[in-house]
Amino acid sequence: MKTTNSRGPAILGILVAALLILPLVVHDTFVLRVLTEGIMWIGLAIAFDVIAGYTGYLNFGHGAFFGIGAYTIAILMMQANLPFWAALPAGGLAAGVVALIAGIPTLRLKGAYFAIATWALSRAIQQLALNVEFTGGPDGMRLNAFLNPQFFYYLMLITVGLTFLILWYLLERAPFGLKLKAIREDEEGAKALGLNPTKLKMQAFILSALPTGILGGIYAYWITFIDPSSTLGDLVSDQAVVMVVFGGMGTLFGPALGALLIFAFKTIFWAYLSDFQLLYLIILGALIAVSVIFIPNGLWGTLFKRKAAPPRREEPALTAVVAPEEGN
Amino acid sequence: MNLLDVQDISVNYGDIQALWNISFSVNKGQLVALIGANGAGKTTTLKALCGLIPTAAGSIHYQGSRITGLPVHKVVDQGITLVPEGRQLFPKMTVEENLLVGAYLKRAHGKRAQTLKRIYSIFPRLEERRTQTAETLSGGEQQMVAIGRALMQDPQVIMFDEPSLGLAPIMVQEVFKVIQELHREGLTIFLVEQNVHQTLKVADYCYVMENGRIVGQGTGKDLEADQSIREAYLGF
Amino acid sequence: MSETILTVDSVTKCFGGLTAVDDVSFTVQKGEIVGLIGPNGAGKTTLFNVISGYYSPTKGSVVFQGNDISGKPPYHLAGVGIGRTFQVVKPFAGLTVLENVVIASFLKHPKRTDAERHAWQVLETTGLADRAHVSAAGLTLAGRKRLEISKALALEPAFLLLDEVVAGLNPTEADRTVELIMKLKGQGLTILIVEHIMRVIMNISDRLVVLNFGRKIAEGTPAEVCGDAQVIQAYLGEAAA
Amino acid sequence: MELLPQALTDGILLGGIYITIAIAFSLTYGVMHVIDFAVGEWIMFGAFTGFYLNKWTGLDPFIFLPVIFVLYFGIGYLIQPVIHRVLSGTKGNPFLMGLVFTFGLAIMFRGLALTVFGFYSNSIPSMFSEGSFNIDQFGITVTIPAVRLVGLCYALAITGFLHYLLKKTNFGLGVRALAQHKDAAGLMGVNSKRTGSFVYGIYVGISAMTGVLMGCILSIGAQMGNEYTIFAFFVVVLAGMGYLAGVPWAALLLGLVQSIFMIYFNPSHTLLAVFAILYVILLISPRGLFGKGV
Amino acid sequence: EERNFFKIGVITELSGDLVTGGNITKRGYDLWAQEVNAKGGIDIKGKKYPVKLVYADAQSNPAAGAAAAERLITQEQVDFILGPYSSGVTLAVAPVVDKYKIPMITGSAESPLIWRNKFKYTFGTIPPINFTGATSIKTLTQLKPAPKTIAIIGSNDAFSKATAEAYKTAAEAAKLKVLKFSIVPSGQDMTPLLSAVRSMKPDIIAFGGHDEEHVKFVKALRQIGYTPKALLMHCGITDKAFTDAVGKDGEQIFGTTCWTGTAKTKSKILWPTAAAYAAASQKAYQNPGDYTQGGCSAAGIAFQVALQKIGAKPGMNEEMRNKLVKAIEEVDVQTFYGRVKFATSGEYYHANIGLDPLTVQIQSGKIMTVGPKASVEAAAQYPMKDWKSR
Ligand SMILES: Nc1ncnc2c1ncn2[C@@H]1O[C@H](COP(=O)(O)OP(=O)(O)OP(=O)(O)O)[C@@H](O)[C@H]1O
Ligand SMILES: Nc1ncnc2c1ncn2[C@@H]1O[C@H](COP(=O)(O)OP(=O)(O)OP(=O)(O)O)[C@@H](O)[C@H]1O
Ligand SMILES: [Mg+2]
Ligand SMILES: [Mg+2]
Repeated sequence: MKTTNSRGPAILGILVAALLILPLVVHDTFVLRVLTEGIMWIGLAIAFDVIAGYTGYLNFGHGAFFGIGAYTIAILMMQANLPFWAALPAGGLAAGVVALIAGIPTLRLKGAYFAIATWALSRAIQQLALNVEFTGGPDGMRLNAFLNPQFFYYLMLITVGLTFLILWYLLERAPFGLKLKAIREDEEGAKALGLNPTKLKMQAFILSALPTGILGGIYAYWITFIDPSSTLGDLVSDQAVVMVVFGGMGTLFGPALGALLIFAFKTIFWAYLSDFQLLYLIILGALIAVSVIFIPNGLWGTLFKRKAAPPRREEPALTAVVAPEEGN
Repeated sequence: MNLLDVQDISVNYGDIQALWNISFSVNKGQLVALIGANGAGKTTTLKALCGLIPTAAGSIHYQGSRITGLPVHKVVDQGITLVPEGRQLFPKMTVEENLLVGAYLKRAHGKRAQTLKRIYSIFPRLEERRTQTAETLSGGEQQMVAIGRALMQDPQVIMFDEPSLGLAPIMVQEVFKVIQELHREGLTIFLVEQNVHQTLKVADYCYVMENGRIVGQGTGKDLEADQSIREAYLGF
Repeated sequence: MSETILTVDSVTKCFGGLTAVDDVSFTVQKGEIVGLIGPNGAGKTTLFNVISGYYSPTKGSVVFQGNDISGKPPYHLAGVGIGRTFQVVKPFAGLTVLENVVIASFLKHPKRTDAERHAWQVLETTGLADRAHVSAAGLTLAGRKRLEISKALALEPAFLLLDEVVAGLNPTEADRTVELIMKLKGQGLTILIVEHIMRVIMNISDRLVVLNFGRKIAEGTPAEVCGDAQVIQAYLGEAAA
Repeated sequence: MELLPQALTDGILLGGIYITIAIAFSLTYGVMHVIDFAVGEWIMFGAFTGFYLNKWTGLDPFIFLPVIFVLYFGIGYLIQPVIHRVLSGTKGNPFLMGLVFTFGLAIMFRGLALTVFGFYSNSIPSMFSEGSFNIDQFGITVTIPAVRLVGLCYALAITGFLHYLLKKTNFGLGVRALAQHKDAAGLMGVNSKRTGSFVYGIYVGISAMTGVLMGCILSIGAQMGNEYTIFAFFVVVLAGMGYLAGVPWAALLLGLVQSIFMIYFNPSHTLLAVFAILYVILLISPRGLFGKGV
Repeated sequence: EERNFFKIGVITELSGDLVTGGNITKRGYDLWAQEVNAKGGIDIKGKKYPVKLVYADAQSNPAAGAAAAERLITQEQVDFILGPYSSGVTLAVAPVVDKYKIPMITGSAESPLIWRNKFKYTFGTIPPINFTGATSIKTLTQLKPAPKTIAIIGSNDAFSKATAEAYKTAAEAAKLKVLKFSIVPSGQDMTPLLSAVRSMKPDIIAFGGHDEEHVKFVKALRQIGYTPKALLMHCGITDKAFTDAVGKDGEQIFGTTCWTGTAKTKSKILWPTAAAYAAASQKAYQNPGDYTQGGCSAAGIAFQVALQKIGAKPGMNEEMRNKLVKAIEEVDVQTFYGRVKFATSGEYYHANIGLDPLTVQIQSGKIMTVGPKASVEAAAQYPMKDWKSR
């Protein structure tokens, strides 16, 4: 962990510099588009990890924040005629507000119940979008096309870069991250140390939702078309889970790496091996299953042998009641 | 012949070696105790004996046949059982169900009604609480269930891992009474305890462990007299 | 020394039909160590949970330094100076020993560097400094119990609740923990302790409170309590008498 | 009001379908603590197996239920050790890993099915798909499709069977012990690997049989699994995870909500209502309807 | 770039939720390419240029569709594009092809939304559903004894909902009494809803949905034992897979489409008749093909005709592509699929308005056209035979 803290930012700095000058060198708009999307997934994965990896709450409805951001921007731009720059923060804000409202009750749930409640909530939001007028229902919404690849590349890069920096500061430097981890490890015990889990979880949930909503907004403007199945479906949530678990939970670099590799794998397969499209599903599925068996700590955790890997908790909760005097 | 014969076993937890070439033996009908500081490896030894964790080296023989590497359910099938640290009851099951799971093995299944009666006569408290779920019992009662559950298996060797831990003094006496009773009835007993005073009093023979190694052995009286043991394990 | 720091006033705590703590009252004076004993299931841990804010009392009240704290959440109580340990030690297993303590230090030292410095000091006191960078999951039972105390201490509390911090330790380890507790008392800390090991509890407590079936059955100096017939019958057993 | 009897009937029959989807799933969760994302895919595989057996032999698919059970029992039995390995890992968070593992399996199975079975929807004909019972008395008109009634009976039979197995047999005692404490169960002589495999085999076998039933009542297709996984989750969570006795009630509640909503309210809001109800119930009672989930 | 073949990008849904439709479009495009290449290629001023299809999977996801377009255009440098199955993906792809000025004809997407956006480079061979839906309702109202009431149900996705709405508009125009109009979430068991419908005893039940939902719908109706006088669904029923799945329960179900394998079409390009196309498809896929597949093959033909008209060679520059768009706008040709002619203004901008929508009915397992008059192959069987007496 020490090593990632000191060397990580340096490597990251070089990476960012490279990414910043890239569009000046590469003019292939397809490559830029792929990179733009890859960066977006990194952003989604790290934002997801705030609540999942650091706080220990697996949010299966993460995609809802993305969709809410996308829809907010589409509605503000197309129906209220707001310019993009004015609408964009509103996308993040809307996601944050939903996180706040939804978080108060859901964050009381634990483990699988939280996972499934958030998933049910995201499904309900999707159904809502299908059933109200102002979202266009199943027809979705179209935004005025502004197809400038460099613009979206830089916008995505800056957004995700800033998100990364802010999260990195809050989670790895400031007390906040350590407090979240305390909650992940033992919420009841954390209370005795003066931590207010309800408040901290709320903050984490909102912190996870905000950038996700903004990314959803950028996505909407970039792709120019959104509908309930593509922005409010399971896609974002599912991918985020897979990327984060594959990369390694509870860090920022792990999910980023996971997002990058999985997205690269998908894209290469998709672009250059498209004759084997169904094989792709089989391979992706097998890859996920096998990686879980062989790198249970995620790629980052395995590569960098993190000591702080959450160890196996024996029989959860049950034994605690029966065996008040726990031994080893 | 020794009933239980342990030769040079080692156990690792990942990169950490917890046991280093441990050897000892237990005779039939004996009450043998194992004492040692926290983290010395006592629990690890017990777990290795009954197959809950794998051994890296060495061998364990029971009644002359090798049981090293057998999975736990096969080991207990041979007649060895463990009353684990922290009791490890089945929390949502009633007292009686917990006891009946003890008679899961074929060997014990046939005579379970009979054994149950016997256990209720040893621990009348449990009969009173037979329909209460295990998680709502007090610590001492839970310990009784754990012992009763092990007895339901009709074992020949019964191993205890810190049975007095966290019990009120009156319950500690109770538990030691039961252990001695079982010993008198002819059961072979292997006892791990932190309550060294009491343990040395009841044990026929005793091993001392430190940092994953056996560092001393002798009868209870011998060890109690041993100055270094007194200093290290009896305190005050 | 007669400044009352804690007043437990007719506290009752019920779980459904079960009355785990039944109309218990006592006080703790500043600077003393009070032992809370009683058979298994007597309600000691439950009472701890009431005092530290994990449960709100069904009836009665808890007054700490003059303020009624009944029903206040634990993190609030940590803030006003109540530190506690858990009978079932649950370190933040995924974090290092140092990080575990730093989290508690944040209460009084919001900056990370300050908190770390303070955490080191605490670890020095409790003798865990050499294991600071070890994962908390890798500690032995003795280590975990000590970590539990370290975390409570890092809060810089005025009042400490210790729930069976000696249980399961071998006599030597137990002695070291007792020494630590006495040292803390020397620093002016007030302590309420639950323990079943008589050797320990009789030695360190200024006073004892005895619970049985949720009710207080005796209170007094260790010597007084030891001679109490009811206590012998319910808790100590004949052998001790 | 005249529709009410039919609405209730439809709801109960639909609930029967949900019982069949969820009951075995709940069992594996209760014992192995694995949330199997591939539950829908097992149903799908079973459905296609029934479909092809019927196509090749021309015999009624219900005749093949035992064959399908045995076949998929075997598959489940063989796969379980891998899942067990994931769940008993000492690194990472095994619970999450188990979840992601089965998620991977589900994706893989879907890809396999699309490759092998193609992308068309299909249906399994059966002797029961034709008939229905009509009650037309005292001004009450109710139609009970035979095949759905069979489905309900199947659901109740499976529920009864699992109940018997768990509560009345020594094997069941071992299973329950294993569910609550793995090491302690081992100490009692329960062979945790074999018992786990058995349970998983039973679950996969039952799910596959359920698939045949679904093919007769509704339709089949390589991508059908997802929908069933959703409803299996839904019912199991509503019932309280791993709490078997809650499953029939949760399933019936779901069926009734859907039926009543479709009939008396705006059908387009049915799923919205369903998800909202799940959400609200979880908030009120975080461990399912009866508060008995683990 | 110098090439002696046309490189054509195909963007369609080869995975994800819409994999069925995506693969049907693929068959249509493939069959066209095969047929063209079997004849040596597209004849441009006496020289034959074969065609090569380059696929990009849209994964049933608009973003993937847009990326696919970008890749095909910038990396594969395709000459033009054959478009997606679904409207959603088409809506995301259209701005991209507009930006690069690459013509695209889709053989499938039929949501009216696409055409309202007036994308300059996007065309479609299937008329929008609100254009086709009215015909079937008209056909049904002319049957004796005339139906008076209708219940309309649509699945809650863009296409199915539009279908249901088209039926509703047409029914109201035809003075049918709409007893119930319901949109249901996709993929659900509709039995309870149909129980409610049954109690209203509508003469016609009309349903807009996708393949799998059609099967569920028929089975549900059958299970509750209600036989309306007419059961109308959309084109999904013209696929052989539907009749295979529901068997005799599919008998006498009406459908709306704009092409069948027995349509009375005549053409000089590739397949001379619809029947010839159906036979070719049967040979290639053991399936005579439905209107989506046909529409996709026809999309190829439309390109072919326009290319020939302007004498475009592979590796077109922007000017040439603009010419091509102009030529496509001017296409007016009889194909096996019927007349292909794209609107150049109005709400159907760039959609094919050359076709006459058809009402079909499944009779003895075959798709027979029963309306409008000019295309009738067989008399409509009406009212529908009771489920039980089949
Ligand atoms: N699951 C585990 N993973 C890693 N190390 C472990 C594990 N269990 C025990 N250890 C280590 O192995 C050593 C021996 O532990 P063991 O539990 O056998 O000690 P013990 O003698 O029973 O101690 P106690 O008296 O505290 O119960 C200790 O250093 C302990 O930290
Ligand atoms: N959350 C709870 N729900 C229901 N009953 C409880 C709960 N917590 C404790 N109890 C019950 O309250 C009683 C008192 O328990 P408590 O843990 O306070 O005892 P204790 O005195 O600490 O015992 P020990 O010495 O064994 O730790 C017991 O009967 C226990 O089963
Ligand atoms: Mg131990
Ligand atoms: Mg206690």
